[in-house]
Amino acid sequence: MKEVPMSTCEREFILKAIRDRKRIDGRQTYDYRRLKVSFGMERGCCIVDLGDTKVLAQVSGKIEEPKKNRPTEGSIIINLELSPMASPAFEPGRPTESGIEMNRILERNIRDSRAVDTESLCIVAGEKVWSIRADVHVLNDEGNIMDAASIAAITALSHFRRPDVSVMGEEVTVHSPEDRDPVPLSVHHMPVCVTFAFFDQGEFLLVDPNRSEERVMDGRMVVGMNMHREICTLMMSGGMLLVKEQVLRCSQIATVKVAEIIELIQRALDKDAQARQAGEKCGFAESVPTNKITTNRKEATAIDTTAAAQQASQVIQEAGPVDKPMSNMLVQAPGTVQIGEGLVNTWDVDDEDMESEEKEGREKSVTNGREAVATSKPTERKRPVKAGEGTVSHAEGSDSEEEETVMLFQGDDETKSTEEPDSTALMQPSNSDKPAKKKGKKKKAAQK
Amino acid sequence: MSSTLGVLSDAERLFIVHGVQDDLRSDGRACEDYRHVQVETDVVSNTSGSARLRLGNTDILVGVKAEMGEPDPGRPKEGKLEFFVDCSANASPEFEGRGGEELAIEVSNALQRIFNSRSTLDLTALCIIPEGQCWVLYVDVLVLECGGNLFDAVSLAVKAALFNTRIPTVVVTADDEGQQEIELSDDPYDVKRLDVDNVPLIVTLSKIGHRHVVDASWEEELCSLARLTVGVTQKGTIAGLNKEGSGSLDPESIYEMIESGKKVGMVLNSRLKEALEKEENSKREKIGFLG
Amino acid sequence: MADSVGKVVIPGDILSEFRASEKTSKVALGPGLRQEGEEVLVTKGGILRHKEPNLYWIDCHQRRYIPAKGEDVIGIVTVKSGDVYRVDIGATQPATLSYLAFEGATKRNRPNVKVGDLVFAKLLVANKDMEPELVCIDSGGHSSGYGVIPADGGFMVHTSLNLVRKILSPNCDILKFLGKNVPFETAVGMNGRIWVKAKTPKDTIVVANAIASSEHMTNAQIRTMIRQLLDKLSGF
Amino acid sequence: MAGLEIISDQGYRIDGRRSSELRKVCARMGVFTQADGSAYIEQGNTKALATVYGPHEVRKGRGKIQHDRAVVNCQFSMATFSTGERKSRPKGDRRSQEMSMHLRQTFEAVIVTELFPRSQIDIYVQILQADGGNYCACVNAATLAVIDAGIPMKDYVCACTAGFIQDSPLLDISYVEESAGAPFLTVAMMPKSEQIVLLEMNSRLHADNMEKVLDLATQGCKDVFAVLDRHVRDHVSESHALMTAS
Amino acid sequence: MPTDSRRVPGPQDSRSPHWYGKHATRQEGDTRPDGRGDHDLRPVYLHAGVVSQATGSAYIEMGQTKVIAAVYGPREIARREEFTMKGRLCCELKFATFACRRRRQHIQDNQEKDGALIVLQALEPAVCLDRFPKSQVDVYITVLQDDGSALAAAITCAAAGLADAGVMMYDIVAGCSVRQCGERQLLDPSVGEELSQEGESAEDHGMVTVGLLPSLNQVSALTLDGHLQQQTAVQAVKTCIGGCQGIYPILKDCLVTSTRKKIPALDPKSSHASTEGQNGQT
Repeated sequence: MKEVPMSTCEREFILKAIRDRKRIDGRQTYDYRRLKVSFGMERGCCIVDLGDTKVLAQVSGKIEEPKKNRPTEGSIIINLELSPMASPAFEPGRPTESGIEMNRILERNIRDSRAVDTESLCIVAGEKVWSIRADVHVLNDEGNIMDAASIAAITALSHFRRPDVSVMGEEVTVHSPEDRDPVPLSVHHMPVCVTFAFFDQGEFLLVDPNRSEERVMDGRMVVGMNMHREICTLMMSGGMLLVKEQVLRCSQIATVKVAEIIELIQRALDKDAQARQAGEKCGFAESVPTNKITTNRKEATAIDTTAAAQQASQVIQEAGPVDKPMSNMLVQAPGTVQIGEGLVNTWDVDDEDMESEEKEGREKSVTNGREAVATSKPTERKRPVKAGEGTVSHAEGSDSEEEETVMLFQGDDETKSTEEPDSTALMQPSNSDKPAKKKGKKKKAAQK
Repeated sequence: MSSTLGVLSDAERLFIVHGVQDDLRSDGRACEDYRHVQVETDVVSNTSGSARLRLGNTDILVGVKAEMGEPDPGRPKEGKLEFFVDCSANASPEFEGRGGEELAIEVSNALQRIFNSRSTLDLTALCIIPEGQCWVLYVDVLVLECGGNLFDAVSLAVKAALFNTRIPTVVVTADDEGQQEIELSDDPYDVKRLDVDNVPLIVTLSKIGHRHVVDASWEEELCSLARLTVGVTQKGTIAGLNKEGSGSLDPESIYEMIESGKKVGMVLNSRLKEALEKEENSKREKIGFLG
Repeated sequence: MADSVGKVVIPGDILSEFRASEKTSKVALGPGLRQEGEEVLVTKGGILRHKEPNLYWIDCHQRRYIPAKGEDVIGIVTVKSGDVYRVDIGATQPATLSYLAFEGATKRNRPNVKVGDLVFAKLLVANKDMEPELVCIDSGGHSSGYGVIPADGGFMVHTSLNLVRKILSPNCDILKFLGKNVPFETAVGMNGRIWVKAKTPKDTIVVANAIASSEHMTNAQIRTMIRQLLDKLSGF
Repeated sequence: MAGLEIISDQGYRIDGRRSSELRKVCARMGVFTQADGSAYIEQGNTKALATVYGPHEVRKGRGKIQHDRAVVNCQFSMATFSTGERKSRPKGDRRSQEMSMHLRQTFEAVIVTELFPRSQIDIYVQILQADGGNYCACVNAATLAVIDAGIPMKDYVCACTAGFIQDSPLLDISYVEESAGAPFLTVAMMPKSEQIVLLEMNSRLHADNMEKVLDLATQGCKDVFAVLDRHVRDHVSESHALMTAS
Repeated sequence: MPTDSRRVPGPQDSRSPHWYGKHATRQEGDTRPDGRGDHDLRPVYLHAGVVSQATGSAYIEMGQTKVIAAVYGPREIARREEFTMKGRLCCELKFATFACRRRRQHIQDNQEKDGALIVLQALEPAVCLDRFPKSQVDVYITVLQDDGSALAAAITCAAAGLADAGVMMYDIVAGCSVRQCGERQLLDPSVGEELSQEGESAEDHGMVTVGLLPSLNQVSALTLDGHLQQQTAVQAVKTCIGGCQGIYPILKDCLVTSTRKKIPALDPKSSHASTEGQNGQT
């Protein structure tokens, strides 16, 4: 089943936009889409959402006989499944060439760079070792599967706990989670891939291409790196010619990106660990934001309206009455019905003016093209449970049904990324149930 | 032989058939002459024995790797011989992917036929511990170019490779509780050689018109409806026989072909033996494909 | 039955009594409803709509286009074979477009259509048994807006069929309101494809995203959203 | 492999080379008669054989005909006896499919395919003996084979590996150094314009050393280019002499 | 051992017990274990038209060796290759997994592919391929029990099947094999004689199978395994040809009865011999 063909008109337009340093979804050249990492009930299961690209990784372990030439080492097998569910272009059965290439890059990135220590997987040398298998399934392909898969794989591996094993002479006992809590894998470093898309024979460069940009690009380069600025894998093949300087520039950009992504993964892991210690509910069901219509709602993208700050008050007066909670169906206007709590106002404001580091350095980097997409409900929707002003909850994770996922914040108060050259205006905190905090932020922005 | 290499027009076909009638072939040979044969052994380093052979423009590379394995339960006191033929895509675009598999199976069956009788190769020498461990010789044939008469070239190359095979001597020591330990001698020159005198060579006789020719080029193969492959040992015994092709042969011409096959086979065997001995002790620089 | 007009119905609901209009005792069932013996069954989830005198249909959210005769669609030319172009309109099978179906096209003077071009055309033939057929001329033989869409500067957005119906309906003023502020040219295909072209790529992106995201907005919300965009645009 | 030290303290490697020295490269063009173009190359102990058929009409898979350029089709296979451990399948596994894909992409970027629309160029490479740097030997052999077949190319494409062991960059990694787990970089490049056609890196290399290793690899590609160029010129002048003489 | 995902295989390293049994020592003297002379055939039962679905079919029993063949008449070629004026004959030979003493695999191994090629090349000269251009005749042969010279029985059975299918043929093909151990030639050997090792040490030992077009006296299939002197090889081929001529009348008789059954209008009085049942022994 072939994909919907790409008309020359779309192709020409996207290329022209890129030449003007613009992207059709409003991101900067080095911006990632909204990255969300959430974990399942079981240890070792995680879903990564990179924009609309959704990848599930599941790690499992079994005891096996080691290979003859490496009797004291366990084995790590990584398999990337491109299921036809993700896009009409994927066929069931034998993987296509690009599928094989992605598998090989993933394997090289994690196994050849020895991210996970295989010596520690040995139980009885020569006879019994752990064979860890990470299966990565692509659930929805909106471009850049490589990065999402590499993040999902390494996060799942770090999140996985294998049952504890004790050896007495010949006899090996595997302890159930009740009597001995499971042991994590020893992950030395976390290699993550960053994909660069090239246009016009390497003249223009984009990070994290979405599906339409992927179909238009000349070629791509995948750089796998870890925290300590070590390049774990690098792959540039396909129809275009590069010069040395471009390669070095890409690796510098990758260093910055990888640092942020790994920081986010670490935070998500810690958050999940806290949730499990506190005995709270965890898992995908928990991490689905309950207060959003999941079906018809277009992804909320924030509007950088520093200029509109003066008219904030005037906008509030125009707001209509507050709608009722989710329980019954509400007809807002002829032709539309609202099931659920209704849409969320993401009047969030980027209080950081990120200068994009290109030469021309415009004085106000406006995330252009990011129009007021979100249905800016005129009124601040009060959360039905909490009272209004007083809950300036400092740490996001405080209230229980805080969703599991942690957004890659761009303007986040606590861990504002310091002076890195360009900000990842990745995603505004579209978390709907923090109205109080938002209001506070807007005032701060207003004073600037 | 599948006509993968091209198509022959009727005019060419007639020219070749008439030429054969008066004992003159398109490349000037008589009916029972072989093309120029180049053979060189020990061309691939990490094998126990290897040989490269060029018969006309048919190019074959054979590698023999000796590995340890369990003997066949039916023949506990003997080693094993495994043949694997790989038609590389270099030979022709038809062999890309799984294209060359059918021909490869035909060739490996022909080899299997001439090697499966006991008196061809003394396999008991390959046994280390009866019913326990034995040497398994993996004979891998790589067809690099098909210029006709593939079976002869393959059998010549296999015999040369087996002649060149060096199997490290093995010492079996039984330690105290009867556990048998196998030690490999690490001296590279302390090796066993295989006795290949009784190994047969295949001679393919292609019936063109009323006569038969030896060592047919691919054009001549397209003109012949029936072929007889005769396995001949040095002493002239017939070690295998197989009629191929979609035509039939009358008994008289079969006997005649067996006769001339034996004659040519014995000459071929002795010529190969001389070449291998000469190359063995002349110790000159290996040229391989660079020659 | 009359009470469930305007309510959400799901496939399998049985709609019992009908308010047959005075004049005709017949009831017209539109898309999404199926008659089974005496009962009327719902086949598509959505909102039941009623239009005087006796027309009922289900308004559901759908992205896959079912060709209907006489509708305008935007297609992508995929194959040029002989004298027929195969055009992808997002339906089950690609539509055919003859080279004669252009204004002023003759055997010798063929229209300049290349693979990958966008074509704004009307569906001449569209039923479940035959391959859909497109034409780029109206009954009078003039192109009147149909034909090949030039590929310089415009952008096409794939959306759901509901959005197209919404922006084409009279009581939605998004196009008018946008047009007042940002001059742009647009072609709306019933198969959920909207082609937009403004002066600069920046404006085109803004207009395209505005239209694409206005699916669940009321007119008031649309107006505020557009006003914000314009301020942002001015400060760009 | 701790025991085995890759570089002796005087700076020599196991096979006696210095750190920025290529292995001995010898090549021969026109090895086979039936192929349109063929070449054989030996880089140290790595031996590769390449043949080129085409541009010819597309027989299998009519679907992939391109109306504006030729389709390059590659197949990489390793002889079962080429490595120390016998390989059970010469070409089915994932690594060879990936290698075939890289070869195809490399030569799609280099061969001027616009001149032969709706046709197909087959490049088949066979590794006879593998001792590290298999991909480079394949690319260099295929370049010679394509030149031998007379198919127009933008420039030579030469490939070389460069590693980083005991914090000193090494050129042209052999199998022993490769299996010692050292990081190494494979570069396929057009030597005159220094444009990188393919870049591939394994195991961990710090970003700062990246530049040094990349420069060494570029220099390596230029040296390989010099050797190949000399071979091509000898081959052409020799066959030219034969033609004019006879 | 190719892993078979569809069937539940036995334990991997199971081994059939009979390897460990003592082989029946062959008593000397010229008679063979089953009392035949050296040049006698085993009793042959041949019946055509056993598979109703197939265009033509045949079932043969040579002693305990049972083979069944089905022929699917000229039909269009599955994969559209280039146009061929000559028709195409395709042959597939499969030993049932229980056919031999040692269990065979469910998929075709190399030996069966080799056998299929030999049967194909045995039948091809006899069939008028140019009578059905652009189409293909499929012959599927299954060896139900292998008690020696299964290949020869397969050739005869396939030829009878082709004849029963009404495919135009120049001549019928008969198959026979001979086991040479030492100077004795055992015609139509049983499996014990075929695999007996005691003849191995002798100067001449081997197995010859011949496919013959009896009326045209043309050899369409010839295969020899083992080591034989040239004279003994020629002698062995001659005995084989004699054996094929011996089987020829049985083939003729079987086809006569099956044709008579198919075309009852044939005047019953004129048919002299052969009762309705199987044909007799030689």
